[in-house]
Amino acid sequence: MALDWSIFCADTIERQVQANCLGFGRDQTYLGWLIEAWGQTVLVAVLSLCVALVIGTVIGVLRTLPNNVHGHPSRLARLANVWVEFFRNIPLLVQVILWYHVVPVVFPVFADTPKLLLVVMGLGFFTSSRIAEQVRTGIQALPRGQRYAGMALGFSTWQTYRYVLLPMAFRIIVPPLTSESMNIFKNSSVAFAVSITELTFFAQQAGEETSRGIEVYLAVTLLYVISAFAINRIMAAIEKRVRVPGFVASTGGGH
Amino acid sequence: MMVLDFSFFTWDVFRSYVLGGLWFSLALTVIATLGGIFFGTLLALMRLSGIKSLEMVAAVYVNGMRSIPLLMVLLWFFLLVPLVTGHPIGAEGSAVITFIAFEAAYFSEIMRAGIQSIPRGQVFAGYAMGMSYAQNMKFVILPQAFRNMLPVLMTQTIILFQDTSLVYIITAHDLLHGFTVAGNNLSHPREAYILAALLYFVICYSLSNAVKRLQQKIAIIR
Amino acid sequence: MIEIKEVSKWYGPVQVLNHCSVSINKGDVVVVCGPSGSGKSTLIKTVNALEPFQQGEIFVDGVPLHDPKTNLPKLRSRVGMVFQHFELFPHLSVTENLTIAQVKVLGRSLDEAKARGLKMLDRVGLMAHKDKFPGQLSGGQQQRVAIARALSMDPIVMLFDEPTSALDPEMVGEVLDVMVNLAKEGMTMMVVTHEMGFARKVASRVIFIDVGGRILEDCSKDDFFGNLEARQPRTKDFLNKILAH
Amino acid sequence: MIEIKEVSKWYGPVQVLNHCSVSINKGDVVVVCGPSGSGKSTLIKTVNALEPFQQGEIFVDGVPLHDPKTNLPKLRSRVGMVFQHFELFPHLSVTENLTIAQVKVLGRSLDEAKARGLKMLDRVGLMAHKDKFPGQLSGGQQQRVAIARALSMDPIVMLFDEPTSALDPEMVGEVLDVMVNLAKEGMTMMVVTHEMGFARKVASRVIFIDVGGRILEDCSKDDFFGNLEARQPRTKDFLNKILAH
Amino acid sequence: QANDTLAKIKSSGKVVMGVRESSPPLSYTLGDGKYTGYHVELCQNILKSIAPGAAVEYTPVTSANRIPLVQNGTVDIECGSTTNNATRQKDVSFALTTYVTEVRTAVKSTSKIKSIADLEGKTVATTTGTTSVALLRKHKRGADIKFTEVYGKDHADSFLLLESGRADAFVMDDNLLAGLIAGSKNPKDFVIVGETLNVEPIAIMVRKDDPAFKKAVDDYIRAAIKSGELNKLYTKWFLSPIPPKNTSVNLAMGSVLAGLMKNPSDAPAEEFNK
Ligand SMILES: Nc1ncnc2c1ncn2[C@@H]1O[C@H](COP(=O)(O)OP(=O)(O)OP(=O)(O)O)[C@@H](O)[C@H]1O
Ligand SMILES: Nc1ncnc2c1ncn2[C@@H]1O[C@H](COP(=O)(O)OP(=O)(O)OP(=O)(O)O)[C@@H](O)[C@H]1O
Ligand SMILES: [Mg+2]
Ligand SMILES: [Mg+2]
Repeated sequence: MALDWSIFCADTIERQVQANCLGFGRDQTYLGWLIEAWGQTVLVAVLSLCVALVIGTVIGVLRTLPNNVHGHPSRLARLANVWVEFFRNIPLLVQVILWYHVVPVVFPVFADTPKLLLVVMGLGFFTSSRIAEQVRTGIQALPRGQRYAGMALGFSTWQTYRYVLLPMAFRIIVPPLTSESMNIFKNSSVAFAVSITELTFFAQQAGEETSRGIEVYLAVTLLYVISAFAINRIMAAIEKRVRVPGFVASTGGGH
Repeated sequence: MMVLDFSFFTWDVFRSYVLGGLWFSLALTVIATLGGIFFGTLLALMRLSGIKSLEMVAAVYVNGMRSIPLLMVLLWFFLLVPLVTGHPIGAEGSAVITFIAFEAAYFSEIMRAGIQSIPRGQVFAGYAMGMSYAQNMKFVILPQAFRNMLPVLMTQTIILFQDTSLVYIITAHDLLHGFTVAGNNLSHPREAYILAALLYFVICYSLSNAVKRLQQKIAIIR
Repeated sequence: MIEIKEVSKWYGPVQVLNHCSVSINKGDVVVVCGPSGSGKSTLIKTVNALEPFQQGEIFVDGVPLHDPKTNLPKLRSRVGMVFQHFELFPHLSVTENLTIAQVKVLGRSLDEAKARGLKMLDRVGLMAHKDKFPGQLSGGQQQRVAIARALSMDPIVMLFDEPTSALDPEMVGEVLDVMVNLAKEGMTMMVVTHEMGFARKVASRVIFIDVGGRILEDCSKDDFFGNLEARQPRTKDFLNKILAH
Repeated sequence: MIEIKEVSKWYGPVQVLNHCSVSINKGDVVVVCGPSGSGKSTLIKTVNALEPFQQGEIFVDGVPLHDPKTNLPKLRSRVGMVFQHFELFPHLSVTENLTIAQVKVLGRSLDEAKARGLKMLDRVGLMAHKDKFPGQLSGGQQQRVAIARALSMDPIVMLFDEPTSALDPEMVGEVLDVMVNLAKEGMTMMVVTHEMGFARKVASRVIFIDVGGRILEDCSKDDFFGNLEARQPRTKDFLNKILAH
Repeated sequence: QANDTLAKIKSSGKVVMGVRESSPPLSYTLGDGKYTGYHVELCQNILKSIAPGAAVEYTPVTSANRIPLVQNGTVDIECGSTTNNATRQKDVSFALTTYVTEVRTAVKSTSKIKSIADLEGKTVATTTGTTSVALLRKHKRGADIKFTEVYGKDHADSFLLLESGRADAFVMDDNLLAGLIAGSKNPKDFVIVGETLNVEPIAIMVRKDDPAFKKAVDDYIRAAIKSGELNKLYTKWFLSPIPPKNTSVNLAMGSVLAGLMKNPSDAPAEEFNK
């Protein structure tokens, strides 16, 4: 089957191939639309990632607070548990639909929230529960002695996290955070279900309009792969930058 | 504030709209988990085989799959593969194939981590007793890797179950789809979405609690 | 200086400390030994309020630990502690390890903290390594940095929890040397260790804890090693085992 | 029985064995010691073909290891090996640990394997624990099971890599006792250890490796311990360090 | 690729009908795997006649995937609400037009919107993968009005946007609008307004390059028009109460379709909007 890429240079109204493939100043071409859709994907993903990182860190830290004298989790820790259980046990698609179609109607405070923000909350909160798990795992992967050492030097609980536990925990969880950041890009594709004109929406609509499904899907897939690769490289650069000289993460291996 | 009205959701509605979808979602989850673990383990063994070409193939497959949204993979299999091969696959069939192919990439990473988490000493110990590579894998490494990774494997299965909701894009009849149709036909779409969320939550929460208990049990045996 | 009175502690249903009483005076070097799991680490951690306990009282320099009104971080900053696995902060250089708590907890200026920290680093003989990271040092060196870190907080007492048991045999000596010197200079110390050579050399008292967290012996080192017959059967058994090979 | 001839090995650019030659005869008990990272573990692993080497030759019972045609699994099954961290298979019961290789590698029947395995288990004094899992045993017990596991393959030689260094001090004795008995019964043994008491008791020869993987000493135990002045400076230094406290 | 659908049906003993989930009254589900509607019933009749005895298998399709599915052979005959246009004719074939829809605008009864011109500054909903998306774009440029589009993943979703006030108007085929309104909680809350944006012939869709199959379908339709069967079907689905709620869509046959009843044709939409 021969591929015909000229469709990307066609404008989206008359379907005439334009000399200027990006369609500057004229009617938008499919290439222009594709790039715009990519922009939407990046926007949704990056905003959601910010939300997820901030909330995920807070929730993850709360879940590692030491038990009280009676050996029970503190109230904050229990609240954080509820957050994680709630947001990770409902499919992302359902959460996004709820945010978009149900929340603004049931809770009038959200009635005028921009739709992009609703999607970002859906995707961000969902991912925050998973990042919270990773932050918790990262903190718990540190030797218990590290916390004791911080406390023994007179650090308060907050200082122990700030100066001792979190710096190492974040370094340890860079690999899972990388895949979570890549996930958030991929998961942003469900946003199309609620009217965000991102890449998957483009694939569906443009594929249908032009009947050049293969080309459209190939281009969109390629952009997803490029996005994932970019995230991967960025995180690798971060990992390299924060690498601690001489520190080898214990792999549990013996001699 | 809108008043929600759940009274439309009777046993009859559940049976005629939702039950079939629930069944499909569960079946898809089980089949994709088993298939995914099988092919995932093969991929993991390829990546750890030390044979450059095998490692390459497996790495490209796994990394490629992991950087494309499931939705796109579903669309690829559903729309385009039949177009290229000339053999149609229905919605249900392509859902099964896609999920196995997609999840194999994820399960392979889990199994790879599992195999690598086995202390090198264990590997040496197996060889030191005269076991061959295959025997060492079969009797020493894989049983431990599976056991260590069981909680993670099950967690991935829960995620997989949630991901089955994405088959709406190829109009397969899954759990969410059942609720959506019921909601549209009976004019209570919002309530139907809420009920869907509730049912997903109950299922996934119970499963993840089961995983937690299992994890504690394994921790004791170790 | 330290007063432990009838302290008991449980993990769930399991009792790990059983009516423990110890009193340590200024300049004492108290060695604590006992079988694995007997509660030695737990006991020494309660002294620093790192582990809560359910019954009894502990006073450090007259301050009651068990009182909810006590400012625990402040109290802990006056007690130095050295751990089995060193617990240097791997993401900070040696100098930063030495200064961070001085600056953030004691409120010293960075210059002051550095002067103090490097002085202690010199004392443990590692001045040359001040800009390295913990991962670039051998175990013995890390442990000596950990001791310097604790000392730079000017503690009134030093607690050691098996400071040499995670070390390669050749490095045990360098750490023990530092500790022997410290003891000779009059530092008040409580040391959990199996190194009976160290105990023989500098201990003023030896405490033996049995599994279940009961203190079986609390006597001078001369009594402990010199008069084996007067010891409890469990103690004799233990000493035989660890001195056998 | 074992002939190591001019073996050299590199990890990337780093040389870890440097022209090592050792020959071990039937009934010999050879103790290998040296500082951390000197290549002791590497040397003992090459004997069992668990680590490849780039130069030199090794013969085990006359069979050349370095020959690509040698059936390594078969050869390994005739050499018993005991590791620092025991390396029992945690998912198998003690009895299964003892029998699995006998059945799968030597092709013995399960009954035969059980009889042999339990006999060895009895020999290390752990018959009562035959149905437990490794995780339910103490470190010392696990190491004794590991010895029984190796013995039940009827090895012609036993290799030990720091068999007691991961143990709590009280458990070192029970493992060393088993090893002493084994030596006295005439088993050919190559033992990496820092337990000089053990070496004094049963070693026929002592080998000292320095960092970089060069063998500095290879002499009888009486020479090694009795004639300290004739030793190399590095050896004296090392001995002083580990015997000091 | 099996280009002989009739032979394929005969050999496999089954025929796959593409249907829609929520395109009432043309094609929609009653749950439990049951599908019904004007086109579904028509197709059932067609298949009974041209492929007697073959088991009918229903495959739900969406606006976005129906054409690839017919192309790739998953679906043998699509009985939904597909517009016959020139672009699509490159990929698939259409039977004789059996319904003509006019693309119009649904709004709330309380809304002041009366025509396209009133959409200035408003939010307009439509469904991903339909011709209305491109149509809206065209009008936006032609009339130089500015409005925001939102896209539902299916018609029900788009309607939900209108119902919840997240969109001020919903541009879609009038029959679909009427069907959705009829099925809504309060049908009186919505009206269809404004000029016709486009006239679109709706037809049953079959594979391209299979003239025998298309002819069989066309012949049946021609006969059904003559015998009055089609008219009866129209009355049943557009003018009488229909399941599941037993309300009526109430959409009388327009002049274009009436014309086509006299003069059956499979011309694409472009012919109607010259
Ligand atoms: N967080 C905990 N939860 C439950 N039990 C614990 C916990 N920490 C310690 N224990 C138990 O308390 C007992 C005393 O532990 P502790 O670490 O004080 O012993 P120890 O004498 O220092 O032993 P070792 O020589 O092995 O360091 C042990 O039986 C241990 O299993
Ligand atoms: N897989 C490996 N890759 C690279 N270097 C290695 C590897 N294994 C060991 N080495 C290096 O080889 C040298 C010898 O290691 P080996 O484990 O044989 O020492 P050892 O004498 O047994 O030390 P220890 O007393 O700590 O067990 C060390 O410097 C070590 O860092
Ligand atoms: Mg301890
Ligand atoms: Mg070693």
